[in-house]
Amino acid sequence: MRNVAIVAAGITKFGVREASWKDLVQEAGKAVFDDCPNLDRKDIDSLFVGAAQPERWVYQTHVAPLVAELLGIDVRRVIARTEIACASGQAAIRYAWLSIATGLSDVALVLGVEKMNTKFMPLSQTCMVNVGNREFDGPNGFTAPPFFAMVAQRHMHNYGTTKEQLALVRVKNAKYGAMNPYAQFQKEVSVEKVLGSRMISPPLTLLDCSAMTDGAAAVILASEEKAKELTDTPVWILGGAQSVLHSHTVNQFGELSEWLGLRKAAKEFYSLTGLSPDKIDFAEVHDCFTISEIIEYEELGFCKKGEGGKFIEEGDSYIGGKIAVNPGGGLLSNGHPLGATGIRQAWEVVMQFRGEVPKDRYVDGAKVAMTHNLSGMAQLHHIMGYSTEKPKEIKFGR
Amino acid sequence: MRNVAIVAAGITKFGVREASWKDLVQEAGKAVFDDCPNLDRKDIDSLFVGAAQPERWVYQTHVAPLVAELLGIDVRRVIARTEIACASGQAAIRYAWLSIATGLSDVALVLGVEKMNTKFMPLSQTCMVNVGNREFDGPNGFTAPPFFAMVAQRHMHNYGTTKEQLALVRVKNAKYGAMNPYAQFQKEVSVEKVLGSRMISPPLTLLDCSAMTDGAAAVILASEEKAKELTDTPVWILGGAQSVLHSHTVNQFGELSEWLGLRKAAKEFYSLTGLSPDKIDFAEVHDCFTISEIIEYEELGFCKKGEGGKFIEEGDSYIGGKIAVNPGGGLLSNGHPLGATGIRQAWEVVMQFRGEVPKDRYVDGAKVAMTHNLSGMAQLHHIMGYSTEKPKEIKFGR
Amino acid sequence: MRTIKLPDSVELPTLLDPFDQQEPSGPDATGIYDFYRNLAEGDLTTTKCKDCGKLNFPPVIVCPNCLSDNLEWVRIPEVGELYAFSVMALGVPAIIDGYAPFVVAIARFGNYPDEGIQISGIIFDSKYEELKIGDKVKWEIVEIQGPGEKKRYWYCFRKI
Amino acid sequence: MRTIKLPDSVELPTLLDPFDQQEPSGPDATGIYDFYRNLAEGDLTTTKCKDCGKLNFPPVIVCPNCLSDNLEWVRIPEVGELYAFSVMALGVPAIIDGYAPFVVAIARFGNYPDEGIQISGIIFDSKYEELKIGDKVKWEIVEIQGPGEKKRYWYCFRKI
Ligand SMILES: [Zn+2]
Ligand SMILES: [Zn+2]
Repeated sequence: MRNVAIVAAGITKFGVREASWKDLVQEAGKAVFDDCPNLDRKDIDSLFVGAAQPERWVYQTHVAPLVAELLGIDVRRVIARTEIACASGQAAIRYAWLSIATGLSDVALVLGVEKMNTKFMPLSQTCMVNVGNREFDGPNGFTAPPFFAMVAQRHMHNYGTTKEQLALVRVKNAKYGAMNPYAQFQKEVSVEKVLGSRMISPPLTLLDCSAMTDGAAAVILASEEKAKELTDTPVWILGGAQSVLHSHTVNQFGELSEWLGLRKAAKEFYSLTGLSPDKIDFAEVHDCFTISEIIEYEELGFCKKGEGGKFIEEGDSYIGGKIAVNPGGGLLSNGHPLGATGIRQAWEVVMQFRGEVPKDRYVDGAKVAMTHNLSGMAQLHHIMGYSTEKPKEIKFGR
Repeated sequence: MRNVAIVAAGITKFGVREASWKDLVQEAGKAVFDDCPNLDRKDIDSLFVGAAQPERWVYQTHVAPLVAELLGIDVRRVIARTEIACASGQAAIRYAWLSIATGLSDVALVLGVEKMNTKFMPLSQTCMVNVGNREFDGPNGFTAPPFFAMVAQRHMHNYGTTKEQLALVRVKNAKYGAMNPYAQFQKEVSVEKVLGSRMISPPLTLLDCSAMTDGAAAVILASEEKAKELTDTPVWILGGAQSVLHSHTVNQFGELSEWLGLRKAAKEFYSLTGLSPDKIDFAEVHDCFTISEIIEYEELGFCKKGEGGKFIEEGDSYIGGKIAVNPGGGLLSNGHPLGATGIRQAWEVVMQFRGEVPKDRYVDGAKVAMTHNLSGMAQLHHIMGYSTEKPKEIKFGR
Repeated sequence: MRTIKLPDSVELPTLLDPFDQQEPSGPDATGIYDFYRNLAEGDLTTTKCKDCGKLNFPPVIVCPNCLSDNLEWVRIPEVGELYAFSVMALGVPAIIDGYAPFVVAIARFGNYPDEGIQISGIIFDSKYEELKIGDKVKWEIVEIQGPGEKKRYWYCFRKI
Repeated sequence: MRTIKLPDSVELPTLLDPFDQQEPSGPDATGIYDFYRNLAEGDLTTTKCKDCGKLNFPPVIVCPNCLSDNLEWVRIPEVGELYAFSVMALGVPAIIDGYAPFVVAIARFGNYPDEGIQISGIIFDSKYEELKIGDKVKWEIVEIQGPGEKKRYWYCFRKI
């Protein structure tokens, strides 16, 4: 199997953008190609698009060839769009990795994009009802905010986690986001500000939640041979695991504060890559809500189960703490354009490894990173690993 | 790289079904598991779903975990839904193949499904406008029937192809479809019947067109080691190529009668697999319209360019002719539930190789097959190859 | 019985309507139509596998545990326990947006997970502040009026 | 000028409206708003790359040929040639379904492909039987009225 590296990364400003879906694609495409001056676009043989719901948000499907046309790419090996809701971007990277690892593709563009803001926000928000089971949980208004609010309620109930601890996650991520010029929100906030912001779904306030965001991000992946021609700073893919807990509907969730799917995904990830939390310099994790990051500390093994609140309280997830979590500002600061988020995380890894981020959010000397996405109501968890050093051998299976 | 085989296949009846999207998933799931009695469902580690537009047709997204829940599958490696419009099913098979080839997955379920019929057919048909560029070609009513009608017009203009020749494609596929109990249309038709049926988009009549169809199909893929445990009649994947002609919008199509993307895809496919048309026992190709199959004869190299009409006229694409094309009845007889079609073709390959089809549509002793899908307005072409014999080595790249 | 009135002016419901079409036959038919028929008759029910005994929710046509299609309809116990709850204010399907904000909850009925289920539901008649984990709730039927003369049925929770 | 009237009763247009929102600013803004502004002023235009000279259609904000964003708006020649045509009867976007059946065509303007474009368009004023490949056609502007007071613009073809 061939080693695969990210050789270039590009991103648009995230936010409520005065830009169409196509504008975002073109911006991210230009950014990633500008990041890869040695590349002849003719060498791109494959295109992997991450997109969640263009069918509803922008009334467009069959989006992969549209991206190809907009960016002048002449695909001759693999092309498709990947959807797994909030993790669509990471899943697209995974497929590009597999395709290059086998030799089917040599150089691939992976582009994630979502346009979620329109003048009709109630309608755009309606489009989130169908991420869960729209026939059974949809009519009950079961979208992410009330669901993650219940997760928070159960975690507080079972482990004594406090609203202040939740707020501290936002405080940390806002601090780093304030140094990220591409983030939707670039302002530091205090615990008081988080607690005092508008109540969305109690106990979660507005600042406990990530936003509806427009944005796109892109990376170029290449085989080892091609990577050498294209960059001096390849970011090697270490592989990844992925897990679903046999759940889509509320009935299958069991106890909301236990994310057994993530626990299993982490175990598979560590087993396949030989990594453990102490060998990881930083993690970009899916903080769609503050409570998510707290549970992720626990299930990813950064701390004991139930001690996620304490972990942030003691500053252990800051840069310089036990493990730097979301030095890019996370979804809370960047916003969460579904198809782009997983690729934005990969972009952050590339920038960190190159040292091309502001000093105060730079994880000095970072060489190993993990990225995590959940999708939907945490029904699924997805993890990947990256390193500055080329892995000797990648373990794909048992 | 590991060899990969299809070890089981299952299908629902295709048609205007009195069944919901979820019903179709459960039917196809039960069928494929019933076809694989040696399988412990716990061994399925990955799930690949092919689906084009559940967001619009059934108001549901994040469909992969829903399929997992409905079928009691506990994914621990790879899961996502693949969309590339009409070729979503084949693209899902491709990803499963890559994942098993690398060793990331061992046993994978690939399920394709589409529910296109509702009581509000104008609305369901509206959902096809966004397969092309909905902003520029959509407002001009540019869906498949008028587009393929123009393709036919140009082919007739350039090569003298006749309406009767188009009709003969339907006659052949209806003959085989009449022997396929899962097909939407199971009735033989005459040339006169085709020519006299309701005009849809001239020169194409109703019987020149495939239908809006509900249906699902599923296959189980396994590594060589696992395949041996699960079946005595594995269907080996020979690999495939895929090509896009830098086109999404009408402006990039060039001359409509030349499908350069398919010509290139075929060249890549033959080069990667070492096959040529004379080594292929039968082909399941994407006859979304009669004209499509005629152009496919040409671009796949079954006959010279421009002689596709003659090819069917002389019976060369019948079983017993130069190459059997669509012995399963094609999309014209089976109907075309977008996400399921590519997997229905794989199901047909399995049934043919096992000899589990009626005698008069059986390609006696078939050992090698190719499947082809186009997507959208023929913007993309996708090909895969299958064999009863395990390939010594699969060429993934150059 | 609580009533939700959908606007008549939405002419094209399937793209916007969060409720299933709930038809026994035709292209919108659902294999679990009995669930809706039972709702119309006042019962919240689900399927139980006669082969392996597994209780499923949502109801299914094939048992995900053993793949049997030998299923029976069973009534969900009327009284359950509030497991978790919050408030839904944003992102409500646009055509029922006028009913927000409301309490969204998860309640457990029967002996979850082995012989019971955990389901979501709206609580219209209590405020968030009036509820606590462990409260007894019962399900009750909701009539969905419209579009036009159409009548459909759903359920919600009420604190008792 | 031909007029298409959209129904006012569709309250939620973005899911059903095949026409772009065509806004110069705000969350529905499009980087190619000048295309729509030019339509409103009577001109069918597209972008041409000032760096590599490539003419694109649809218009873009980044040249797919050389990635330059140094683009200019150019007018599409008013008269072109009918390249292919058929009839659209089924699958018309539901809110303009009342206008079907109509002729759908592809016409070439300028010297395609190097210095011209090939675009789709509706022909309202000729029947299928009255047309043949090679006919001269011109583009003309269409006003899209509604929903509400909203006015937008599009184009169609006419045989000359
Ligand atoms: Zn059972
Ligand atoms: Zn240029």
